[in-house]
Amino acid sequence: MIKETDLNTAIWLLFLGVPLAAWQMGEIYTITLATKICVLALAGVGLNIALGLGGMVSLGHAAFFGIGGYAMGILASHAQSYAPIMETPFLIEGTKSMPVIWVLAIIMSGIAALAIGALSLRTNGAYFIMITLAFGQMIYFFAISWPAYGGEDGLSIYVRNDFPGLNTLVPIQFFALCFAILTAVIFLSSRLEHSRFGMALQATRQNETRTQAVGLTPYKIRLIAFVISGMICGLAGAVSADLNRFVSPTMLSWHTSGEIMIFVILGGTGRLFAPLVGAAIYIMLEHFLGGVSDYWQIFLGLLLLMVVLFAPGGVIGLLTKREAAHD
Amino acid sequence: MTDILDVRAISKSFGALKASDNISLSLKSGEIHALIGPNGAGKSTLINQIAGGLKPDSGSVHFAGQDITSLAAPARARLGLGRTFQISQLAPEMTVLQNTVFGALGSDGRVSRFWHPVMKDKPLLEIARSALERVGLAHRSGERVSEISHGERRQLEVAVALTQKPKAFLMDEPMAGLGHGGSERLTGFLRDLKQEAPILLVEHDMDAVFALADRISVLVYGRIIASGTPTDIRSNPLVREAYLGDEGET
Amino acid sequence: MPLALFAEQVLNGLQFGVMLFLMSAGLTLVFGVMGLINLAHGSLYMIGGFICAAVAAFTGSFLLGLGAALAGAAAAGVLVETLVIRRLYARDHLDQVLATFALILIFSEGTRWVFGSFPLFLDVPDLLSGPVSLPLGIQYPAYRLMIIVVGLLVALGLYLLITRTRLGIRIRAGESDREMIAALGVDIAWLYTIVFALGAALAGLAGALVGAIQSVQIGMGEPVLILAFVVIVIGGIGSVKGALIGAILVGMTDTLGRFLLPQFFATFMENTSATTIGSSLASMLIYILMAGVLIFKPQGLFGGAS
Amino acid sequence: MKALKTLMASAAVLMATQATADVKVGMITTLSGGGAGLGIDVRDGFMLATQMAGRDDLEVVIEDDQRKPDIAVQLADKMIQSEDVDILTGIIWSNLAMAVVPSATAQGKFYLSPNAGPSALAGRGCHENYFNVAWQNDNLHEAAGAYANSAEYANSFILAPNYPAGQDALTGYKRMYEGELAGEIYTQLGQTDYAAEIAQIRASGADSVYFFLPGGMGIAFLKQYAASGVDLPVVGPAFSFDQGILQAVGDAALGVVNTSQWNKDIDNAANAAFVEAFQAEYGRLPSLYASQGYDTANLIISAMNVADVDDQDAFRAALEAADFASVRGDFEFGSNHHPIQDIYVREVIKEGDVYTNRIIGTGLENHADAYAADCSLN
Repeated sequence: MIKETDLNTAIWLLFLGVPLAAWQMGEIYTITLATKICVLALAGVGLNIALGLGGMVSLGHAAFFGIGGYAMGILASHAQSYAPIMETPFLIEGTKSMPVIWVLAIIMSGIAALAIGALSLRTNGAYFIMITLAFGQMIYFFAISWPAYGGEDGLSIYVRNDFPGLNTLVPIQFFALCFAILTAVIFLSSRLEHSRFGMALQATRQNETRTQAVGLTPYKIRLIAFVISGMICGLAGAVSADLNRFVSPTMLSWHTSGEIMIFVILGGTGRLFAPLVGAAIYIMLEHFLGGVSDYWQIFLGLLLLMVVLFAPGGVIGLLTKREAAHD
Repeated sequence: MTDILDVRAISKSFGALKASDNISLSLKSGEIHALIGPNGAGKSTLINQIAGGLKPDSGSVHFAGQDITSLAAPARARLGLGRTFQISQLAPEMTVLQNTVFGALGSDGRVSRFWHPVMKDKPLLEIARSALERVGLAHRSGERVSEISHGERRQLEVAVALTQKPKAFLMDEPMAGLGHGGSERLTGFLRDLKQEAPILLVEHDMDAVFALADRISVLVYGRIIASGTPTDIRSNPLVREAYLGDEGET
Repeated sequence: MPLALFAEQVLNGLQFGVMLFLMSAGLTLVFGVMGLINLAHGSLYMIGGFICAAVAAFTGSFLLGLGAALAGAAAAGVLVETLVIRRLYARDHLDQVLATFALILIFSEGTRWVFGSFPLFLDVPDLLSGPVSLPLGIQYPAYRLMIIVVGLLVALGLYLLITRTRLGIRIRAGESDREMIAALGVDIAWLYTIVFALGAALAGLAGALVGAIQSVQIGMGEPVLILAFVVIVIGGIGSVKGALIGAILVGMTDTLGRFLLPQFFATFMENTSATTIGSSLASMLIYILMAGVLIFKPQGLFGGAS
Repeated sequence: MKALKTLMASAAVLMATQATADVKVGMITTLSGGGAGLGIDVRDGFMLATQMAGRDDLEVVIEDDQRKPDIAVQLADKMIQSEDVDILTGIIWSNLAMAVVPSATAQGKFYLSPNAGPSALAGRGCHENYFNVAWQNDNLHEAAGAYANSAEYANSFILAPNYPAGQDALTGYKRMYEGELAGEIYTQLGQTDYAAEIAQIRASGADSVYFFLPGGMGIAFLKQYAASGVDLPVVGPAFSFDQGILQAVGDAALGVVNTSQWNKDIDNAANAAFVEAFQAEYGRLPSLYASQGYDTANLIISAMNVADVDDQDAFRAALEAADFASVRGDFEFGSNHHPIQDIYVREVIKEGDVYTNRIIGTGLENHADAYAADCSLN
């Protein structure tokens, strides 16, 4: 059977190669699709830390994804209209600089994850799933009804934000940027997985009593992981908003949470490259099945059901035949 | 000899059931103090209150000169209360070595390190390897916990507890399911270990208890009915009475 | 504020709560007995609405429609349970969430395929159309009163079922110890199917009852599903009593919040912004209630001790 | 359906061979999920017009946006980047239009809106390549406000969901309405129980009710209102009384007054042909949305008759002329490329077993939207 590390390398090369080939052939839309996959995979990598390593089944990660998106939307819209976000007690101006936006998106989603996590992690199991779902919906309804930033209409940013040295409106350049971020974050999450913290997180998933007995507090470990996970989703949200040049409450809806979770599970929960593989399969299915039938979501549903029932290790699990990291 | 662990008059009720009824208990350095009693006597409840899983309704628990009654389990572990469980509590997907390293990591406490691989951390590895050597499990380092035998898991639990360099051990039926040879080996090991840190031992294996214990306390219906040396306990009429119906089982 | 208006709003809150209870009872029962978290519960609600509308349109009888909705949702429940759900009991919550999410996709688009993309017609029966007069001069729709009565009867029925019948004894045994009742020779697979079908029938009943005053359309189950989650988190997962109390609490909070918050803001703000801000906050109110409950009782009001 | 598949297939063939002077239209609309009925109507109306015109130099590529803004944006990217369409159309919802239109027009494509008309795109955000064939969002609400004046309502109770289109709706009503407000309520988007609101209406002492609650929300409100025993006159925009929805509301809607720029009984040859052909092709009565899709296609065809789409200025001028037989009768574009048209007042009636509308008057004549002055196009 294929070794997982070899498979990962192959996947990585494929994701670099296809858009480059498409660029050569002038297939611009293929690059856009690949960029979308990268961005959604990034959110999946974030969720995978909570879900795969930490065993926290969160149905509320769309909240962090959306908050990242809105961080971008709000900063960029103020920069476009030259109206400061606030003047008292101190002046905050909007910005069109991606790095600055990313930092703020990460901070804002991290704060939200801290608040939601601190409450939700007091519970576990099914309670946790439902509570994260409910908090996500709370933020969703708030975003729809709060008129300041477009409500349900969302916010349009007519031009992509700036990144030093790049023309982000050129699809292949923006793809390269997203791919670089994804690669960096996957690398970071691999370091995290094997670090002291990663060991504590995985041990906590496997046996909470053991964690307590060695003198560590599971709640704190989970909360830190939840915040890191939320921050990555926030970054993904900001980049995704830039890809679409648009943010809206849809980013916050529980269907988005479900989809991010599907990416992770389709690929194989807890595996490093699962989100990338899962997102790629999902987006391609959406792309091709949509042309076959108006009722294509039935087939998507059936396929998902098959994966859950018969291939619990996801696609990477099928290919490597290593037993699921999570059971 | 000083008291490392001092349980002072704790009580705990679940509804009408008095699981712990005004229990006082101490553990001095260098000793093995065995806690015995028939099933349902309230041993698990008592252990849980000492380890931090349950809070007593009244009374207090002191450890290494500090009142730990309101501390949670992890904080008690950090103070040096090492623990093994009645049913093995290990991370099943991690290897034997990883579980031991995790123990060392816990007592080291510096968990918020996100970058360096923990399995290349020399000090932690050293602590872990020497603990595995001591329990005789070094040759199984690379196995996943889900693959090793029941007896090996019991050894591993002791090894993990060792990495924490505890001031006292709390051992809940370490002999259970070990078989005759295994029990004997562990008996010898614990006899040496008590010099390092005293052991509060809950055990059903009466041979081991009477061979090992310096003191024995007998718990029946949530009360300590007798406490003393093995010889005292053997001849105590109350103990004989309490155990009469249960002899076969113990 | 006139007392009659306030009393009518309390009645509305009660009615909304009772409707939420019908949804939550099945969800919480299925969780309590089988440990299954079922996102597709909202789809069963939708199926109830659609079957009732279709049968009522065909036969001209709302009552027949209601009966068909109950039977149809229960049948859908049995079908789904035997084909899919029973493979999930031994799985973790993650697999359950994903599989039942997939079921939502299949049910929603499948229903659209069968019934088309437009909402269906379903109206209250003539007998119950129009208002009745209550004390304090309240005019209250007869049909809504009927929903309150039906909901409370279902609550009573469930209470009797669980405390007084053999099935109830088995359900309670199933909640506490699965191996035990299997060892006692109870056919556990059959028990699970019955409990799931019961939950499905309750959801279908709710969908049909509510469909008559709201709208029978694709996706009608999802907002209710999320509210039902809030209800059972507040009440304590697995507790039917908790579901009843949680449902009424959520129903009251939501209705009175929507009613009172904008008025409260209007006392010190300009009218239009008071109504927008008031209703923005009102839409978050039940989640704030939930967070409040969790701070003090992480297992819900009637959940088991941790 | 069959015609559609053929067209899509021919589109695929043509894409492979490249380089024709044909007009290629990308339609992004909602074909699955909760709001699919509207998108299907727009598509069917549009395709009916192309079929009736028998043009084989008009290709249409159709994609389903699932009512998700991000999907709509992706599809627009795809249409522009890989399908190389000349014209985009089809979007139903304002929030999706806000996501797609600005960037599509900025990339030099025409966008013809068959339904959504957010105020931002009518005023400061207007664009020379953006045309709205339906209405500016406020229009029908303004007509309702005008109708309220003529019906001598002096104390209206108004309600809408708490989201931008809802806020615009009530603003539009208040812009024309001259009486007092007995109450103003914003409900939650997607809310389906209106008992609390109806109780407030009853207690408010209002003499009339105006509501904007699209889709299932409106169905639920009307049924609950009818059962509540409150018998104040109700006025709404056409969206809650459309052909697709009306059958689900039933008797509760009978006699309710609503405002619309189109109805199937508007007396002109184009409309008669449209209503007949639509029923023959699809076996159901056409809706407002179908009429808008139909007009959109005919507008494109009229422009194709006089200009080459590659000559953008000429094609734009041809669109501005709006020289086509609208099913609404008179139709012209204002300076901001939004319609100047009559908005009618309709009443819900029952024809045999089918609920439908008939026109009982005109709410606003030759009405233009309120934002044209903010638009820099002239």
